[in-house]
Amino acid sequence: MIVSLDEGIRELVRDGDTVALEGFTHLIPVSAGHEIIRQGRRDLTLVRMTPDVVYDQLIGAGCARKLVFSWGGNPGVGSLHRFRDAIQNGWPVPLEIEEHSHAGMANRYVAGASGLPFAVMRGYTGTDLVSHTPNIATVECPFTGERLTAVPALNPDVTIIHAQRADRRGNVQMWGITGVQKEAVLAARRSLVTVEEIVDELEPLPGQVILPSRVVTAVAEVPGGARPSYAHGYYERDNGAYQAWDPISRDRDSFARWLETDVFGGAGAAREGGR
Amino acid sequence: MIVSLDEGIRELVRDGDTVALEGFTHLIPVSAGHEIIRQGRRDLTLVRMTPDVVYDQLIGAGCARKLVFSWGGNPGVGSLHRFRDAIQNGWPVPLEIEEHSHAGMANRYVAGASGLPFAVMRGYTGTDLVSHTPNIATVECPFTGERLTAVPALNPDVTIIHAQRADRRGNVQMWGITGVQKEAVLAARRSLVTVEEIVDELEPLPGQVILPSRVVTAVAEVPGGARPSYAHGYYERDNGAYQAWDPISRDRDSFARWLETDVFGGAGAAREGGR
Amino acid sequence: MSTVTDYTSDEIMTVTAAHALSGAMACFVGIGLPSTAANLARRTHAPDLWMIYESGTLGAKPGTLPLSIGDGVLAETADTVIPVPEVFNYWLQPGRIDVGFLGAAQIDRYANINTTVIGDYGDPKVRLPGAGGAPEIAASCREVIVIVRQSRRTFVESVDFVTSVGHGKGGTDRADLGLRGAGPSRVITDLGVLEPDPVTRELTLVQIHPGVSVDDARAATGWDLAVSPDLGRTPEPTAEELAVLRALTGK
Amino acid sequence: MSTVTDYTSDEIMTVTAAHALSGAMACFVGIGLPSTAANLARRTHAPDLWMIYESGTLGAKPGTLPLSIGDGVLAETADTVIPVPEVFNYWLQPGRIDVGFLGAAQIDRYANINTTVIGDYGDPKVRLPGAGGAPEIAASCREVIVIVRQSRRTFVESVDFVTSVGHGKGGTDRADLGLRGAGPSRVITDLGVLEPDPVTRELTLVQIHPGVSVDDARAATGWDLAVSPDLGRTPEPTAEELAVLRALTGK
Repeated sequence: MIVSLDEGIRELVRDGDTVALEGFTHLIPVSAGHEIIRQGRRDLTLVRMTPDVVYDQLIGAGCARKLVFSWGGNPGVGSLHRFRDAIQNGWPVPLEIEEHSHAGMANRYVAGASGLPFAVMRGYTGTDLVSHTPNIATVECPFTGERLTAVPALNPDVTIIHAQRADRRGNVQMWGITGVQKEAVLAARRSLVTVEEIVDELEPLPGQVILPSRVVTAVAEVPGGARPSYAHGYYERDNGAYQAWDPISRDRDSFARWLETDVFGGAGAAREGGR
Repeated sequence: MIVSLDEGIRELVRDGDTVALEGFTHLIPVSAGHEIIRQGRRDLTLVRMTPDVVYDQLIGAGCARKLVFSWGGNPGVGSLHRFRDAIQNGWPVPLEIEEHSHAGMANRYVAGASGLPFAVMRGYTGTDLVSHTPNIATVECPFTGERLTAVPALNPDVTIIHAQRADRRGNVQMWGITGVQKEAVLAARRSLVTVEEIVDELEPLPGQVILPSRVVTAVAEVPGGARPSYAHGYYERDNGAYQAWDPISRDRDSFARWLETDVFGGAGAAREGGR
Repeated sequence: MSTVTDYTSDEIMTVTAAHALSGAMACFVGIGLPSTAANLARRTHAPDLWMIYESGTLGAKPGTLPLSIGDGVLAETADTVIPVPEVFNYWLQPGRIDVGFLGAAQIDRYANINTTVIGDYGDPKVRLPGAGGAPEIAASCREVIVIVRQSRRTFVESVDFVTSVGHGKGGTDRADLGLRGAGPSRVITDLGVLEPDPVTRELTLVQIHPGVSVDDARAATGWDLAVSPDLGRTPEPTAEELAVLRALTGK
Repeated sequence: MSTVTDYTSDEIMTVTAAHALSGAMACFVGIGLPSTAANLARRTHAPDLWMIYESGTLGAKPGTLPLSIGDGVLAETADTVIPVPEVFNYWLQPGRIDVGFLGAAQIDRYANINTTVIGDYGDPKVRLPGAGGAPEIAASCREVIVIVRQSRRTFVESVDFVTSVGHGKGGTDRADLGLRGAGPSRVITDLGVLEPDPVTRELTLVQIHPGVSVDDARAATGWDLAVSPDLGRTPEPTAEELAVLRALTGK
């Protein structure tokens, strides 16, 4: 239940898996993403509503075969250059994409969490997403005859999130903006939660979301594990790091140097609880 | 926005309306139900997952033409005798029923809150509810071909709930067991919330559900408005009152006397903020 | 552990039902006998039992027996309280619950359950509370345990209304309907324990309580009751179990 | 109120967009120009403006301009924070939002918006971030306001990818698709304001900013731009508006 980060990734993430590292600006599981890079996972189908810098890094490091997403960018800064390089030039490996809207992705997780094969929504109608994304369909209301949009459930092999706290039994507590993380964990076959700290008792807090331990496969204590994003109540977003990512990621060589020093270098791994 | 209880019922509940007074053991809007009786509303379609004593009272008083529900009883005590008398003997007026499961009703509210005409679920399969309740249908997953159950959205004309607090702008705060109340309010065309107290500022609390004022039509301050059910943080459930209801409700005459003294009598109305 | 012989038939039924729960099972609990049995189990041999009530309390650890599924003590002691739609959609429907505990007003030989109406639906002899969470608990929990007092009024050849599907018309009927949980695995009564036959799914008496005869059970059953050749005898409740149970119920 | 003439074209665009918001409107806000304009409006003439960010913060009242849709200041100042699925299912989809604010990488004469890709989808010239919340914001808000800098690269005859539907192919096309919101009611640029023709739904220049000519607007539009016979002139921003705006943006 309580594991080290490298053990958690080794046990739960396998080559070829569909993996969702979710987070909505807040609580992004960055250290877990770096550990996936360090362990050299390949052929992953990465899933996330808002792939940002850590997904750019995973893609640039060659971990991903496919990306399922609804908005990919460096929030407040601009584009993801490793992502662009992968889909425009196939570097370092070709990247297949499957593209949705936020509403569609959120509903796909909800369906996955609910044990249903699909979700019904109003969306996508008239957009070019319909012709470019195969798994958008229509369904007719059996009562009104109205035609609505259907999207298939998302059930990742493993969902990874970062939260503020867990107790020793593996119950997880997060608060602030909690995005789609609950649904992403409930929809997954396995789940890994990195946390700022493991405590004896979870003190109830306004706005908290609790994930009972029985839907959490493993918890790893990784203080700072969401940096450079933020952890409400623990540390602020490092906006400078997001800006600094832009020049690093524009160039393959500077990206390679960054990988070498910040991910594979001893300091980075030690800081993040990886090998 | 802030109204008296009698004004709220007069303005928001009309003869023939579909009305949901929701609550799940906790926070049942009993005083609002009594005010509906006092104002003599007729031909209501009453909706609730768990109709209990206050629905027995509304039915016995002749307010309802139809009941849409999933479990009707006096929790921990037994049957609802006014409800039984209405459907078995048509007294005081015939009562049509439409019967669902909890899962079905909850999903109907969710669809209503979501602006969808129906919800998809796994449920009802193989039960006799399917042949006795007309609005249960099947829908086929456009991706897997699997057949699932569909239920139509519930969109009450008015939903009435009881909550612990509201602020002066009409934002509502409740906590403890909050049941299906959020969805019932979001699904309704109009809504009335009775509260224990109106405060200047809503202090954030663990487990709170906030209903922003823009989805609340009116708020009435009715301290004790959930009695004999309970309001977490304010008062306990009066289990004796539920037990006392059983003999009162078994007999039409004793029920009529109860109506006269406890609902129409000056003391009851004054206590409950009614006319 | 000392055993005692001075107990009621409801008490041995409840103790036997509590024995069906173990470890850290997730148990969907209804009020009445199921709640009493689950709380007894949690206080005796199954301290990690994880109880979920349909009001939205996950992992409730009530210090006293709740009188309703929405008592404040459930919210105060729960790991978390969730909205009712999530109980059904995020927890029950995906098959996360190990055991569902159900009662019955009528039950038939394939463990189909009626809690809706006695007599004709349109012109009922007795109107009962209705379905509540039962149809989907019966459908989606990994297994279902039924607790019900045994009599010819309750154990009927054919239920007047199928509120919750047990094993349908027997055999593979349940799976053919697409239901994903295994359905009723045990029916625990004040006389003994019945289990579905592995093939036909017909309820079979597999165990009787002390002092009860097979003829007693047959006399309380509205169909020709099948009896296991390996009929067992329920062990007496222990003094500790009875003490804890009586402290819970206040009897 | 004194007016000033020393401002940038982005500033008058933002002030003009802020003017489009009033009262206690519910406004679905994206990061960048929309968020700046909405926060400016809330700090000037529309203090009751109710802002919803797609991260789940309802009624956010940030003291500083958030850098992302998920900044902590949004959660701290919100009336409530809800899960992302509820943002889309309980708030946007049922039509509870008055105004959606969208940007664009390309926009066509019927206000259809592209934020997905420049060039061919399978072999893109420039890969953009993608849809995010925009398709459903464009579909379900009661009206949509687009804020975008005007140039021939952006204002194109035909968008390379319809990420969000404006008025489709014009006329009643939008309603025929079953979309329930009214769609883009205004496109606010650094040169002026365009509105759809009431019948054809073709974007028509209805207002130009001080110092901008109709020829400037035509030169920045990739189709033969329709111009209203009642062409208006945007008022100069007030000194107070500019002061508040510059305090917000730190410029």
